[in-house]
Amino acid sequence: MIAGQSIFQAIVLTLAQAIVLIALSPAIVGLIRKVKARFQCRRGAAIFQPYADLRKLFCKQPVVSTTTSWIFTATPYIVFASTMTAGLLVPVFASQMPLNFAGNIIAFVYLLALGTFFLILAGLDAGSPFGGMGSSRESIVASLTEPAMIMAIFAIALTAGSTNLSTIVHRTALLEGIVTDPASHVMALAALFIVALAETGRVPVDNPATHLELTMIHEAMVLEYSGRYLALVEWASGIKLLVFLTLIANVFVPWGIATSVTPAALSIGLTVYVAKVAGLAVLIGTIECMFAKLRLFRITDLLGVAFILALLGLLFFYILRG
Amino acid sequence: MAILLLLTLAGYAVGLLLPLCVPSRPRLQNTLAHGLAGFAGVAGICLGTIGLFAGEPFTTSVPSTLPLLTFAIRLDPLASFFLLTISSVGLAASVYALGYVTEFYGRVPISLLGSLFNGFLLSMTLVVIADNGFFFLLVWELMSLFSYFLVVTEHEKSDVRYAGLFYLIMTHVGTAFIVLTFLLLFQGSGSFSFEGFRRPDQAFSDGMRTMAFLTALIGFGTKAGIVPLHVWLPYAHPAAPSHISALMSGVMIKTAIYGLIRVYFDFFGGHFPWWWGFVVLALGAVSALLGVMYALMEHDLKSLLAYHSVENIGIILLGIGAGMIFHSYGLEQLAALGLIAGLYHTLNHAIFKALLFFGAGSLLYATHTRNMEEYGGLLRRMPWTGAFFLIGAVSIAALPPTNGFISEWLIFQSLFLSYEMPSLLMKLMLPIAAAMLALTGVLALTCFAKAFGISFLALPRSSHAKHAEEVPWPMRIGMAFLAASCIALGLAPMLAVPMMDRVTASMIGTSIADRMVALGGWALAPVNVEFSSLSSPVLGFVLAATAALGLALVALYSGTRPYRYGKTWACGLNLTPRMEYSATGFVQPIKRVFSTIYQPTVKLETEFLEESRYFAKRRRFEFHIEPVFQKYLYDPVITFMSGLADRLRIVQAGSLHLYLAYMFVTLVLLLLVAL
Amino acid sequence: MMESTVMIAVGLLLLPPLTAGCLSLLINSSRWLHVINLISIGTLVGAEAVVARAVFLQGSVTAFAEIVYIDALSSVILFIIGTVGLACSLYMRSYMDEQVARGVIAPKRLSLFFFLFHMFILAMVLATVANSLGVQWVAIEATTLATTFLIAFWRRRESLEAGWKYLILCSVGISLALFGVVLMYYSSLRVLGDVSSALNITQLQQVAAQLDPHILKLAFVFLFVGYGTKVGLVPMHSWLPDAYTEAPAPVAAMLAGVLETVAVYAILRCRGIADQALSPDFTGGLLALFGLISFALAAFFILLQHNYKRLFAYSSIEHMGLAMVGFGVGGPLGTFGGLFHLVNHAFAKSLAFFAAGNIHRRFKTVEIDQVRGLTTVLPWSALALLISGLALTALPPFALFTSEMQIITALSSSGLPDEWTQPGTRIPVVILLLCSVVAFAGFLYRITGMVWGPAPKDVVPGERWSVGHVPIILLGTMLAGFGLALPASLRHFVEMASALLLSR
Amino acid sequence: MSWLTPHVATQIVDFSSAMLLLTCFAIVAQRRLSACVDLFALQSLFLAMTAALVAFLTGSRHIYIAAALTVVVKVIVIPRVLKGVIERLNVTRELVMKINVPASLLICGALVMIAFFITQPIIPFGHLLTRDSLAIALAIVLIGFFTMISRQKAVTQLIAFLVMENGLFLGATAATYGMPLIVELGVFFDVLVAALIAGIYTNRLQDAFDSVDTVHLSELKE
Repeated sequence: MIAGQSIFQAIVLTLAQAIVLIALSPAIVGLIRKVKARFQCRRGAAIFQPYADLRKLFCKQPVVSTTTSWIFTATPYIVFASTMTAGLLVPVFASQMPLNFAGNIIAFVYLLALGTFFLILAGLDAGSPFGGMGSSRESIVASLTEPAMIMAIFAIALTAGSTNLSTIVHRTALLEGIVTDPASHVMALAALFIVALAETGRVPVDNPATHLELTMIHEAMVLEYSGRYLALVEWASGIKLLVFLTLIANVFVPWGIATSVTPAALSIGLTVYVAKVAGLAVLIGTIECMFAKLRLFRITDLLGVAFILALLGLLFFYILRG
Repeated sequence: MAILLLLTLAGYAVGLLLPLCVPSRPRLQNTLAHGLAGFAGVAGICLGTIGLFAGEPFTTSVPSTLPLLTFAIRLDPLASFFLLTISSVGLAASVYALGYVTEFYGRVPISLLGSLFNGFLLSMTLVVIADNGFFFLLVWELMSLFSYFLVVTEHEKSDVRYAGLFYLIMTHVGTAFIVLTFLLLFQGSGSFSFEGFRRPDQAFSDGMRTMAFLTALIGFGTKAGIVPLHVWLPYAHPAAPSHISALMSGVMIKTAIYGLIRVYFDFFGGHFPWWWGFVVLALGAVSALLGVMYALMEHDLKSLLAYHSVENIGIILLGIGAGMIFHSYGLEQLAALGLIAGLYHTLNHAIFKALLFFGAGSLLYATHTRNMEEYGGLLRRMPWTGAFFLIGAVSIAALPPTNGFISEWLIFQSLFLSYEMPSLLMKLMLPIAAAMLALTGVLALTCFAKAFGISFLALPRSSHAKHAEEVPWPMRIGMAFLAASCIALGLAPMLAVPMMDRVTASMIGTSIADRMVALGGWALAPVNVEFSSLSSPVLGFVLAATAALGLALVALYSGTRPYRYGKTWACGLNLTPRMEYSATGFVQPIKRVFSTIYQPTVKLETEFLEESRYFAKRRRFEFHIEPVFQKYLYDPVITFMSGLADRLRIVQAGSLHLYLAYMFVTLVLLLLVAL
Repeated sequence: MMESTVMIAVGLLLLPPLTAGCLSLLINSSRWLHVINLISIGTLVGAEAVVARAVFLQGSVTAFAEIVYIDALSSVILFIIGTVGLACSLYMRSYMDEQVARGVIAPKRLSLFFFLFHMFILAMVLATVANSLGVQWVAIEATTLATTFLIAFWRRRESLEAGWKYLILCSVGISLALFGVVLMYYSSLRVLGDVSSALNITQLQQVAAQLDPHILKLAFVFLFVGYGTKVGLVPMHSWLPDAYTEAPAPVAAMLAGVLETVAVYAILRCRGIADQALSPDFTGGLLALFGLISFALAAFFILLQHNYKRLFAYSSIEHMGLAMVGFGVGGPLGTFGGLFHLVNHAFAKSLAFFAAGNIHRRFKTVEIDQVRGLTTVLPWSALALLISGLALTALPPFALFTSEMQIITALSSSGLPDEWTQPGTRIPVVILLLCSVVAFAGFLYRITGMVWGPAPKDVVPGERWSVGHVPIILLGTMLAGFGLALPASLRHFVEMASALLLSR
Repeated sequence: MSWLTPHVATQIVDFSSAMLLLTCFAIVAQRRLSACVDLFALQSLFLAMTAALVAFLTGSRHIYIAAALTVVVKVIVIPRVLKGVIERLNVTRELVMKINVPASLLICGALVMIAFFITQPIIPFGHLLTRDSLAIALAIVLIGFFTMISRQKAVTQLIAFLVMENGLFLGATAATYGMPLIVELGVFFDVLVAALIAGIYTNRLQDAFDSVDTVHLSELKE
C-alpha cells in the first residue's frame, strides 16, 4: 500500500478509477468513430452513441449456439474482469494508485493475455469457421506483439528504476515533466504505440468497422456473441483501448496527474486525463483514416519494427547512461 | 526421520517385489502396487518437508561389500525439495494409476507394470538423496532402465519399440558424460563421496573445471532434454502409459536439473566464470523457444506435451542461468532470486505437466486415440477432465492467477534486474532473453488455446469423441489433487517461496525470504520491493470482484433473462465437424511466419471435377516440418559410425592365411619392441 | 583342517572328470551319461569348496610333490569353472536330449560328446592347478584338442571350417607360448640349475627377481601372443566368432565363460613372474594396450552383427579386452575390477549362450532379424537374454556395471602405464567410454529387437518348465546379487588374488 | 673321446642345427607335397641327432628318451600318416601359392636375420655348447609360421606347423638341455594328437569341400 493512505481512501480511489474507466471507454470509442466520420466528410453518429448501443444489446435476449459449452458463456465475464483488473493497475488520474503493489507491468501484460486466451477459446467454441479463423489470427498477432511490449515497457521501467506502473508514473511526474532520457523514451513510445494499435485491434492491424468476415480478427472471434454477452465483450474491448491510451498518456506525458490525494489535485488530474486520452483518440482516428489495413502477413514487419525500436530504446538507455 | 526414510524406501521396495509374488489377479495387483506407491509417496512428502526445514541435513550410510560403492544418503534442503516434488507427483500418479491401468487389464501383466512403477519411483527418490557418486550413477542408470521398461509397455507397436531404444541409447550417452564428470571430480578428491567432490577448485586446473562443466551440462542436459539433446523426448514420453509419461515429463527430467544444481552450486560452490551461466542461459532461451515452436506443430496431444517439457526445462534454465551469472558477479541476493525462480518453476512444471499428461491420458482412455484432430466437443462429455485440463492449460500458459504465472513472473524479474550487473553485454543479453521468454509465453498460450479448444470445444470430430465418457473416480481424484495445488501455489506463493529459499540459502548462503515476502506477507517482491511487487491473492480477489461487477451490470440492465439456443452461423449451411477449424489450420499463420525455423514442406493434391476446374472433387493436403536436428546433427554421426564399422569388415575377411598373418606380424613387431 | 582331506580334495578335482570321461565312452543311455556328468561336476564343486577353505586358511595349497599348486587366484578361477560347468551340465540335460530326440545326433556320438566335454573340463582344471608352467602349457593345448571336435560337432561345412580355423590358429598360438615357456626355462636354469622343478611357479616366484630381464621380455611376448590367441585378444581373435557360432550352445558357453578365463589366468601367472624382474609398466602396458584395441574393435563389430551368436562372441572379445585393461592398469582397484569382471563375464556370457541355444532350437535360425517377440514365444529365454544383455552392456544392478566402473575409474585415475603413453593422458578413458556407448547401442538394438514385438506366426509359442531353466535363474540371481552386495568370502578371495598379482 | 673338446662339440651341434635350417629352406622351396613330407622327416632326423648329441655331451639321460621319441613320432609315424592322407586325397603338388618361391626365400632369409638380431642380446647367457641354436630355433619357428601363411593346401600347412614344432623342440633340447621329462612327454603327446586330428580334419574337409585347399574355407566372415 502507499504510505499515508487509509484503507477507506484506497477503496474509494480504486472504485473511482474503475468507474472512470467503465464510464469513459464508450465515449472514447464514440469519439474515434466521430473523428473518422468527419474525415470521411460524414456527420457520423453522436459521440455518446456507443452507450445507447450497449444499452440496446443488454436488453436484447441473447442467442447461444447449441454447439457451445460453458466456456462460451463464461468468457465475457472473464474478459471483462481481466481487462478491468489490468486497468486498475494503471494509474489513471492519480499517480499513487493503491493497487500499485498488487502487480507490475508484467502482471498487466499477462492479465490482458488471460482475456485473450479465453476469447480465443470462445472463438473456437462455437465451431464456426470464422470464429476459428479469428482465434488463429488473434493468436499470431498477440504472439508477435508481446515481446515488443515487454521490451518497450522494460526500456521505460529502467529510466524510472521500477516496473510498477504507479511508481513509474509518480516518479516521472515528480520530475517536473522533464523526461530523463528522451532518446530511449521516444523509441519506447513509438514501439508502445504500435503495440497498442495491434493489441486493441485498430487499423492498420485490424479493422473494427469491417463487415467482411474474411478480413476480421477480433470481430470474427466474437461473431457468435449477441445480447448482453456481446455488450460485455464490446465494453471490455473499449476499456482495453482506453487502458492502453491511459498507459501511453500517463507514462510518457504524466503532466498534470494528481501526485497527491487532495480534491483539487484529483479534479485537475481528472480533467487533464480526459483531455489527454481524448487527444490520443483523435490521433488514432486520424491514423485510421490515413492508413489502410495491412495484410495479415505484413503485420509481422510492423511489429518487428516495434520490437527493434524498443530494443534501440534499451540500447540508448545503457549507452547514454554509460 | 530415519523412520520416515525407511517407510518411503520400504514402501517402494515392497511395491516393487510384492506384486510379482501375489497370484495374477489384476485388480489385486493394481491395488497392491499403487496403494503401496501412494503410501510411500505420503511418507516421502512428510520426509521432504521435514528435511527441508531441518536444521542439520540428515545423513545415513550403509557400507557395501564392493569397492568404491557406499549406500550413502543425505537429505539436505536441495535433496528434500526434489524429494518433495517427486513424492507429491508420485502420490498423484499412483492414485491416478489405480483407475488408469484398468485399461491394460488382460493386455499387459499388471504385476509387472505396477512393480516397475514402484521401482521407477524408488530409483528417482534415491537419485536425489544419494550422497555418493558411485551410488548416484547406479540408481541413475536404474532410473533410466526402469523408465525404459515402462516406455516399452506396449512393445507390440513398432514405434514404441523405436522410441524406447532411442531413449535408452540417448540417456546412456548422457550417462557416459556424467561418468566423465564424476571421474574428473574423483581425481580431485580420490573418492566418490559427494563430500569429497565439494570445492574441487583447489585441486583443479581451469581446463579441467571447464571440462567438468561441459560434460555435466551435456550429461544432465541429455536427460533434461536441452536443445539439441532433446530429440528422444517427443518419442519416448508419448510412447509410455500416460501416468508414466506424467512421471517422466514431470519429475524424471527434473532429476537432471537437480544434478546440474548439485554440481554447479554445491560441488563447485558457485566458483565459476560468468560465461558458464551465460551458456546455460542461452541454451535455456533456445530450448524454451524451439520447444514451444515444435510443440505448436504437433497434433499428437502427448507429443505436444513432451515438447512443452523441453520448453519448460528451458525456462527453468533461464532462471538458473541468470542465478549463475549473478553469482559469478558476486550479487548473491539476485543469484538467490534467480535460483528460487528456477526452483519454483521446477515445482510448478512438475505439477501442471503431470496434470496435463493425466488429462491426455484420460482422453486416451476415453477415446483410444492421441490425435487431436479426432477429438472435439469433449468438454460436454467429460466435464471434470475438461475443467482440470483447462486449469493445467492456464497454468502452463503462465496466466494469472495460477502457479505458472508466479514462477515466470519471478524469472522475468531476475532477468530485468540485470541492469545491476557490471557488464554491458549481460545488461543487453538478459532483457533479450526476457523478450524470448515473453514470446515463448505467448506461443505457449496459443498452443494450449489450440490444445484445449480443438480437443474439448465445438463439435466432436470423430466417432471416438462422440462416444467418449467421463473417466473413473481415481483418475479424477488424481487430477483434482494437482489442479488444486496449481491454484494454491498460484494464490499463495508467499508460503511456497520460503521453501525454495531454504534450498538457495544452503546452496548460496544468503537467505532472502524476508526480502521477497513484502508488505506484511501480502505481496511478493524480487529483492527490492521498489522495483516491482506482485500480490496474487489481491489480484485474484480483484478479478473475482470485477467479474462480479460484470454480473452486476448484466443484472442491472437486463435482469437475468434466459438465453435461447440457436444454430451456429455457417453461411446458412448446417454446421458439420468438417467445417470447424482444424488444429493444423489454427497454427497455419504461425507456421508461415516462422517458416525459417520450420522449413515446412507442403504437398497439396487436388482432383477436379470433369465438368469444371473450379470444383474440386478431392483434396489431399499434407505438410512436414524439417527435423533439423536429426537431419544435421544425429544422422551424420550415425552414418559415420556405421560406415566406420562397415569399413572394418575387411579385418574379418574369413581367410585363414590373413588371420595367421595378423598373428605373425604382431609377434614380430612385439619382439622388435621388446628388444 | 587335515592335510589328508585336502589331498583327497585336490585328487577329487582331477579324478572325477577323468573317470567320468572314460566311463561315458562305454555308456550309451543318455540318461546315465547325464547322471555321471552331474555327479562328476558335483564332486568337482564339492572338492573346490574344501580346497578353497584350505586356501582361505593357509594362503596356498601344494600337493602331489609340488605338481599341484593352488592359491587364491587359482581358486577364483576354479570357482568360475565349477559354477559355469555345473550350469552347463544342468542346461545340457534339456538341450542335448532334445537334439537326440530330434535325431540331430546319434546316441553313440552323444557319449563321444560327453567324453570330450569331460576331457575339456579336466584340461582346464589341470591348467588351473598345475604348478609347472610346462604342465600348464600342456593342459591348455589339451583344451584346444578337446574342444576342436566339440566345435565341429554338427559336422556342417561351416562347423568344419570353424573347427579347422580354431585348431590351426590356436595350435600355432599355443606353440608360440611353448617357445615362451622354453625361454622362461632357459632363463631360470641359470639360477636354479638343471632341476625338473625349474618351471614351477613356486620356485620361479622366489628367484624371479634374479632372472634376466631380456629373456623374460622375449618370453613374455611369446607367452602373451600365444595365450592371447586363446583369450581372443585382437588381432589374434579371428577364430573366436566362427568357433562360438558353430559350437553347440553349452560348449560355446564353456568356451566363452571358462576357457577364455583360464587363458587369462595363464597370462596372469606368467606376468606375475615376469613382473618380478621387469618393470610392470612393460607387461601392464602390453595388456592394457591390447585390451583397449580389442575393446574398441569389438565395439564396432558388435554394431554390424546380424547373427546373435556372433554378437555374443564379439561382446566377449570386448569384455576380455576390458578385463585386460583392468589388469594392465593395475593397482588394487584395476586388478580387483579385472578379476571381478572375469567372474561376472563368465556368468553373463554363459547365460547369454543358454538363451541363444533355446532361441536357435525354436526359431531354427541365427539371424537376428528373423527372431521376434521372445516374451511371448520363450518367456524364460527372453528373461535370460534380457538379463545377459543388460548385464553385458554394464547396466546396473548387474555386477558388470560395478566391475566396469572400477576398471574405468582405475584407468582414469592412473592412465595407461607410462611406458606406452605420455603420463596422465585422458584419451584412453574417452576412447573406452565412446566405444562402450557404441557397443551399448549396437548390442541393445539387436537384443531388444529380438525380445520385444509380436510373435511370428510360424513359431509355436510357449515354453514348458524344464531343468534347463535352473541355471538361468541361478546365474541371473548371482549377477544381480553381486552387483549390489558381493558375498564377503568371495570378495576376500578376489582381494587375496589381486594382492598376489600385485605382490612384488 | 679326447678329440671331442667342447669347442668341437659346439661346432657339431651348430652344424646339425644349420642342417635343420637348411631343410627348412628346402621345404619352403619345395612344391611337391610328398617331397615336403620327406624333407620334414629328414629335418626331424637331424633334430633327433642334435638331441642325442646334446644328451651324449651333457650326459643328461632323459634327452635320449626325447630323441628316441622324436625318431618314433616325427620320423616314422607322422610322415606315414601324412603320406597316407596325401595318397587318399591325391594332391601331389602345390600349384598356386600366396607368395611365390623366390619371394618366400628372400623373406625367410630376412626372418633368419631377425631371429639372430632378436636373440643376439641373450645368447651370451646360454650354455657354451649351444651358442647359436637358440637363434636357429627361433628362425625355424618363424619360417614355419611364415610357411603356414604362404601355403594354401591344408596338408602343407600341417607340415609347416610341424616344422614349427621342430623349431620349438630344438630350442627346448639344444638351448636348455631339455625340458623336464613330464613336460617333454606332454609336448610329444600333444603334437602327436594334434597331427592326427589335423589328419582327420583334412579327410573331413575333403568330404565336405572336395578339396583341401584352405582358400575355400572363407565362408565364415563379416
